[in-house]
This record gives sequence, structure tokens and C-alpha cells, in this order.
Amino acid sequence: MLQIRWHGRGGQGAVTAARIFGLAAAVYGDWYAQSFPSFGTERRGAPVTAFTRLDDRPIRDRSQIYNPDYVVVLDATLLESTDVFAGLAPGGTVLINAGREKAAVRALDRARVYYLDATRLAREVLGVPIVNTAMVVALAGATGLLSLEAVEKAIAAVLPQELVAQNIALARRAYDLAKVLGGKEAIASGSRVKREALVSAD
Amino acid sequence: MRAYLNGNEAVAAAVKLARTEVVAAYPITPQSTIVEKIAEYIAAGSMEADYIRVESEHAALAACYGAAVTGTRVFTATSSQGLAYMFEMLHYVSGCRVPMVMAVANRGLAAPWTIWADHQDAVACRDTGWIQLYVETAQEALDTCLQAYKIAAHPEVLTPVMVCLDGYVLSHTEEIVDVPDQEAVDRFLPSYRPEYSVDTQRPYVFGVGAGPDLYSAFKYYQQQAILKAKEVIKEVDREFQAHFQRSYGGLVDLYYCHDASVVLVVMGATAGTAREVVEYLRRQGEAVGLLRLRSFRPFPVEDLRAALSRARVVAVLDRDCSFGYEGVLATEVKAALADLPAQPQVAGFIGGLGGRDISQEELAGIFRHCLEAVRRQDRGEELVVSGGWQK
Amino acid sequence: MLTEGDLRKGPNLATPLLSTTTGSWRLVRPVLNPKRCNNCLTCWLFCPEGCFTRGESIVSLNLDFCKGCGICVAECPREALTLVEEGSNDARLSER
Amino acid sequence: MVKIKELPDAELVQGSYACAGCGGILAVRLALKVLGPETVIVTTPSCLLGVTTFYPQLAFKVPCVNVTFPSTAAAVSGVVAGLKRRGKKGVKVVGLAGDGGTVDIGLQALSGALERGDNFIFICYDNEAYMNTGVQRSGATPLGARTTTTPVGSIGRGEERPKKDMLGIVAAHNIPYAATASIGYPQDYLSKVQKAMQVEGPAYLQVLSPCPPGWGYRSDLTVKLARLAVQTGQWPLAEYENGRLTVKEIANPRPLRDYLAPQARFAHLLG
Repeated sequence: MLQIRWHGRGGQGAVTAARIFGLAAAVYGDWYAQSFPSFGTERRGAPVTAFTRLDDRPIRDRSQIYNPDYVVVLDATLLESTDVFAGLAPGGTVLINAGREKAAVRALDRARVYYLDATRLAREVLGVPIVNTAMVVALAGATGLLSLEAVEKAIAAVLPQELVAQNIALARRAYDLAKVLGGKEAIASGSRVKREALVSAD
Repeated sequence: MRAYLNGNEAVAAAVKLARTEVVAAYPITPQSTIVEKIAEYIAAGSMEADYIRVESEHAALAACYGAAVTGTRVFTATSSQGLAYMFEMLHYVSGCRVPMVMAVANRGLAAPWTIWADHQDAVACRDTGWIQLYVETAQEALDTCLQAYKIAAHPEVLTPVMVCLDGYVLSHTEEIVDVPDQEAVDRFLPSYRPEYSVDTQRPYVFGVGAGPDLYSAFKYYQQQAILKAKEVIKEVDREFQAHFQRSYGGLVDLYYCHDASVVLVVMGATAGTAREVVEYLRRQGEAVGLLRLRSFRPFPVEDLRAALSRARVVAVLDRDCSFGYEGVLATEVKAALADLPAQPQVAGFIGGLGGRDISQEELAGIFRHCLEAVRRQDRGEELVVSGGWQK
Repeated sequence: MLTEGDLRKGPNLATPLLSTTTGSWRLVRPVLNPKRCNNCLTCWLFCPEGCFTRGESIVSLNLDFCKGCGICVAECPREALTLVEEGSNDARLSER
Repeated sequence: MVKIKELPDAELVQGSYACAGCGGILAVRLALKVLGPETVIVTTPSCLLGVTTFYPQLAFKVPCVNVTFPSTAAAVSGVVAGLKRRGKKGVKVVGLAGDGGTVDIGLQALSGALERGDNFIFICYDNEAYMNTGVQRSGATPLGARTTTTPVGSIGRGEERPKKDMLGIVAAHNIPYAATASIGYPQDYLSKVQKAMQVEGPAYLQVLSPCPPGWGYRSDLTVKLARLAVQTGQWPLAEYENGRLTVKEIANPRPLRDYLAPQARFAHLLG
């Protein structure tokens, strides 16, 4: 099972990102998926988390995600207030919406940290700094977990009609950048699902 | 159609597919997105129904009752405080034998104020005469709503049904759901027309007053009807399987129970997490099993006795508490097993209150605790097992 | 008496259904003097139980549901109605 | 305007267990003469429910839907929607409740239904206290009236607050029609029922319905007191229509004593 945690602020679309990723994987890809927000009321501006699980068999686990394999940060300012690395699984990957490497990011032995300036990209393509679709695609592209086509279909299914074309244009730009990001390190190569202990400790 | 829906969206899809005619509901977290979705369907013209925008849950159920006695298929949804607010109407609806379906996105009751999942809301309505079915997945939420309409309107049942889904854990979690075709649903669930309804040509009084003898007689037959629902729930589940190739076991859903020395009993979505734990422990050679109680009312006492008679310890995980005693389900399971020749020990655990996460580790801990008691007995000690509270 | 079939369907019953008439509650009864009645219908209108029937020239009175409240007597503008005690000679006379 | 002579013979409620001289059952009987057989009653635990729909004495000849005390108007909305879905046109849905079931516990549901604009008539038969439970005060109990919860004693002087302005409350919902009436003035009352039937949307009627045991008077005085309440200025006959409130003027009001004196509930005021 692969577990993804999305960090954003209320109104930035982290919950929608989790859903688009799950939908792309489950309906337009060949995964089983599950996605859910951090349970509770979402207040604009407040830190928000959302989650996506992927597996190659039906997902039955309903417990919270404590040890994500991937963390996506939609807003780099969160790094100052939130421990976005909390519980990150060994060998995990972090994708941050930022233009340059943040000094604030503490060194992580076994994690890969990628940066993509999705805000600039979104401003260029959408005219507004809404980055959730770009970050969905960036994760898909950097990891190779999902095809661009699957994400495009999910975007078309989830977003309001009038936003679809622009967001697909944004997705294509982000995907190309992300493939470079992932490079040879792309995680999708080899076995894509870890089958380790289901219960890690007593 | 393969769709990616959360539990609430799955319920809304079922309500539409059932060709529900009248919906009356009041918003409450985490139910609201069910009725928002239904309102969207109606606004878009894809569902033909009247949506009554009531000013409270009490009114929601009263309006549903009024619509139901005219012979229409009705639906409402609520949660927590809203369900508590409906309490007196719950009795009216079941007492008048009005078939209807209500989705309950289970949530704890204040105080302290909470919006998160537990079963206190619905369990506290145990004795209102409603059938209560608890689901494990979004798919089951959809399928159970369709089944519920059929169960409720069965001429020998005529009893309203609550379809209970864990708040957030199911209501707000998206997953793959197969949404059946309208034609297939129409074949399974024909339109609803009762034997009599509000009709000026054939006037009826709905909910007459009754003196002590007659009251007692009506209540006796109400009890017979909900007991009859035990058969009907199974029958409808089988019929559903014939139409849609999916089944949920009727009243109880058994997982590795047949040779288990320790069986965990749960309701709702926790069962999914528990399956992972059972599978893991089985791989380690432990004889553990899971019994998911799907129907809380009617209470499947015969099925429980059959499934649990060979267990040595039955762990019951309640997401509720009968304050001053113990978890409600624990009491009921004990009572159900009370006079079995080899009576298993029942250990009651209370957890998952107010949205407290029930992790695999915690469930594994419960199993190990009970397995240890079994091992002590194998070493010649008396079988004693204690329960616990996830504080 | 209700059948098992009725009971099984819940407390929803065809109406009207009257087990008794309420005339038996009456301690006093109204007596109509046909000579004084001009068919103004005041009694017909105000009788809570609907005991009066309109006729060509005068009303008629059916006591099946009459509880003897006396409203008709109090309201009759021509004093065409009087109250008599049930069981009294006057009451017996009015039965002829 | 309703013509009394043209009212139908048929009695649509008969054989009830109402007290002798009950103003409430008279109000309902008269209203049904205008409403006719294509009517559905929605009512709630009250005197009316107790005396008309208690097995084995079912007195209505029209369908009757009983519901919980706070819910009359909410159930009305459900019946309206259900009949619409069933394609049953021309059936009048009438909510019937006493003053407690209207101005107190039923107010929230009524407000909701008025605000939704559902097509129905709500008739409050106002006997100015909770009579079914033994004459406890309600929000409609008039100033000074003795009830079992506003008793008269060395300190208590009966009800301490004036009657709730229910007509003002319903009119504030901007509904097409609302009125007060008295069973003492049947021509006026029934014409208002007719108007209520004719408007599109919600209509509200509050009809004064004296109660012999609750008010403490001889049963034959029911209609007289219903008239005296108007004649002494205690019960204004008002109408809210097209956004305007009109009140029938009483040219030569009678002394208040004439209304109060026959009623035990006011005996302490007259000394």
C-alpha cells in the first residue's frame, strides 16, 4: 500500500487534490484507491491535511495514515508551522511547492525532497495561484504512479466545467517539469507496492 | 459504472436510483453532503422529487412521515444531535408502520461538543422500533440503501430503516463504488405503492389513539414485524446478490469465524481495519476471526449463537457506552450467548469515541490480550479476560 | 373489533368508525316546539354535534349525538327550543 | 361571502367525544362545511385528536394524519408534497391544532411551513390554555386568567402576561392570508375559511373556541361568550390580506364585566 499525505491551507484545494489523485488512480488508472480529508471542519487559511491511499487490491483499512510514503506540500509557508515530515516512511518522498530549496527544510537521511514552483506556473497558466492540480500532476509525473492522461480525466471529472481546459493546460506543463524532477530516481520503477508488515508494532 | 465516491455520495446515488419522491432534511455535519447532493440532482433535473427545506430535524422526520402516508417513497438523513432531536418522531414513524429510509452518518453526542464518528447517536435510538443496518464501505452504503427500501416496505415488515455509516470514516472517504444502472435498480426495486394511503375517497386515520389493550396489541405486532425483518433482510440480501452480484451476509458478516478461538465483534467501518489485522494474525498462525454485526435491530441472536458458539473469547468493541453499565453491544452479545452449553467469555472494549482513531495496532492489541487469556487457560488456569476503554 | 390483519398494519384505521353514539351522555335534552320554529337555522349552525337537520319549513332534531349542552336553546332567537331533564315527564312527552 | 343557507348538509365530523358545548369541535365542524370532503386533516395530540381519532371512536369522514405535538405544520408540508407527487390535485391540506400546539410548541414548525410558502391552511382553535392536559396556561392565555399553572393565591393573580400576538407573528412571514375569527360569528369565520381556501400559499386562521370546563362556565354559553369576547373588545376580528392588517371596529363595546363574569377563570378579578 502507498500512502500520500497532502498539506495545504483551507481554500487551496488539498482535499480536492487528494480526491483527484485517488480518482485518477482508481477509475482512470489500474489501482484501488481511497482518499479522505483530515476529518473536521475546514476553515479558510487554516492548515489542512488530506490523504490518499493506493493499492493493487481493495483497500479495507479505515484507520488514519500515520506513516505516509509521500508528502505533498501545497504551500511552503506551512513548513514553518507544521511538521510536514511527521511519520514519513523510510525512503519516503516529499514534494514541495517552492521555487528553490528551503533552508528551513531539515536534512532527511532517507527521504527525497523535490521542489516545483507551482505557484509561478499556476499564475502563468491560470492567472491565479491555485496549485492543487499542478501538484497532483507533479506527484504523478515525479513518481510515475499515474499517467498524465489519467490525471487529465480526473481533473475533467472533478472540476467545474469552466475550469477544466485551463487546468489541463496547467497539468501538462507541470507533468513535463515533474518528469525532469523525478529523473532516474522515479519511484515507480520496480515494485510499486510495499508488502511489509501490516501491523508494525504491538 | 465504476465511480469514485465517498459514503455520502454513494447514499445520495442510491436515493436517486430508488426513485425517491420526497426528501425532507436539515443540515448537520457529517450528513449534510448527502442532502446537498440530492438537492443538486433535483436542481439539475436528473432526479424528480420534492425537496422540503425544513427548519429542524424534528420537522424533517414529521414531513417525511406526512409524505410517506400519502404513499410516496421518502428519504431523510441526519446525524448525532439531529437524530436525538428526532427522537419522539422516530417512535411515531415506526409505530405508524411507515416504511422509509434514513441515512445516519454516525457521530458522537455532545457534551463535549464533537462532530466525529461514534455510534452513540444511533445506539441510543435502539428502542425506537427502527431497523438499524450498519455498513462497512461506501459500496455497502449504496447497496444497503437500495435494500433498505425493499425491507422497509415488505408487507410483513412495514418498518422504517436507518442505514448507519460512520461519520467521516465513511461519509467523507472516497473509494471505488460500482453504481448500478437505473434499469437494473428498477427491476430490483419496483415503485412503492402501499395498500392504503391518504385518500379522500377512502379516508383513514393515521396514528389513531389506542387504549391499554389495543396499544399492547399494536406493539405486539410491531415486534413481530421487526422480528420478521430478520428473515426479510437475509432474503433481500440474497435477492440483491442475484441482481447485482454483491452480498453482505444479511444480518452478520463473518470473517474467519469458523475455527477462531478469539472473535472480535464490531459494527461499521472498523470491520475493514479489523480484516487487515485478522489476516495478519492468521498469517502468524493465530486463530482469530471477525464478526461484523450488520443488523443491530433486529438483533440477530440466532446467527450470533451459531457463529460464536465455538469461540473461547468474544471481544466486543463498542463505539458507544451505556453510562453506568458498559458498551451496549457487549451487554447484548453476552445476553445472546448466555445459555450456550460452552459459553465463550465476553470482553467488552469501548473505543473510537468521538472520532478517536482505531488503528491496526490497537485492534491487534485487543486480539493479543484475548489470545493471551486463551493461552493461560491452555496452561490450566481459569479463563478470565478483562475488557478496556481506549482513554 | 379489529382483526389480526388490521393490527399487523399498524394503528391506521378507516374512518369514520363509531362504537357508540354520544346521546347517552345527555342529562338534559332539547325539545323543539315546531310552532315557534321559523327555520332560521341558528340551532343547525351552532350545534357542535350536528344534531339538527334542515327541513322545508322547520328543522328536525336527531338526538343520537346530542350531549345536551344547551347551546341550541341558548341561541334560538324565537325560544322554539327548551331543555328538559332526561327521564322527566317532559322528556317522555317529547318522545311521543 | 359564505351563505349559511347554502352550506352543505353533510357532517364531516360527527360522534366525537368532545365535552358537551365544546367550542373547538364546533369550530372544526363548521370549517369542514366550507372545506368539503376533498380535505385532509393533519392534527396533533390535543383535545381534538383525543376526541375524534381515539379508537373505537373515529369521528372524521375525511382522512386524518396524526403527528407529534410540535410537528403539525411540518407534517402538513409532507402531505402537501406527497399529494403533489401522487398527482392528487384540488385536495386541501389543513393543519389543525389548539393554541398550545400552535403558538407554543408548534410555532417553529409553523414558521418553517409559512416561510416555505406551501399551499395549506392552518387553523388554530384557540381555547386559551392546554385543555387536554388539564387547563395549564399557554402563550395564548389572556392576562389575568386563572389556570392550573397560573393559580390565584395570596400572591398569584392568574396569568401575568398578555396573550401572544400570533397574528402579528404569522403576518410577519408575509403570507397571503391570515385572520382571527370567532365561532360566535360564523358568517365571518366561514367567509375567512373560504378566503383561506382561495389563496395560493399558506393561510392562517385563529378561531376563538370557548371551553366550558377550562374557562369555567355553563356549556350553553359557548357561543354567547365567543360573541361577547368580540363585543367587549377582547377578541379583535382581524384580517391580514395583501400585506395589510384590518381590524373590525366595535361601534359600542359592551362592558368587559359581561364577558368576564360568567367565567370562573376570571372570578378573582371581579371581587
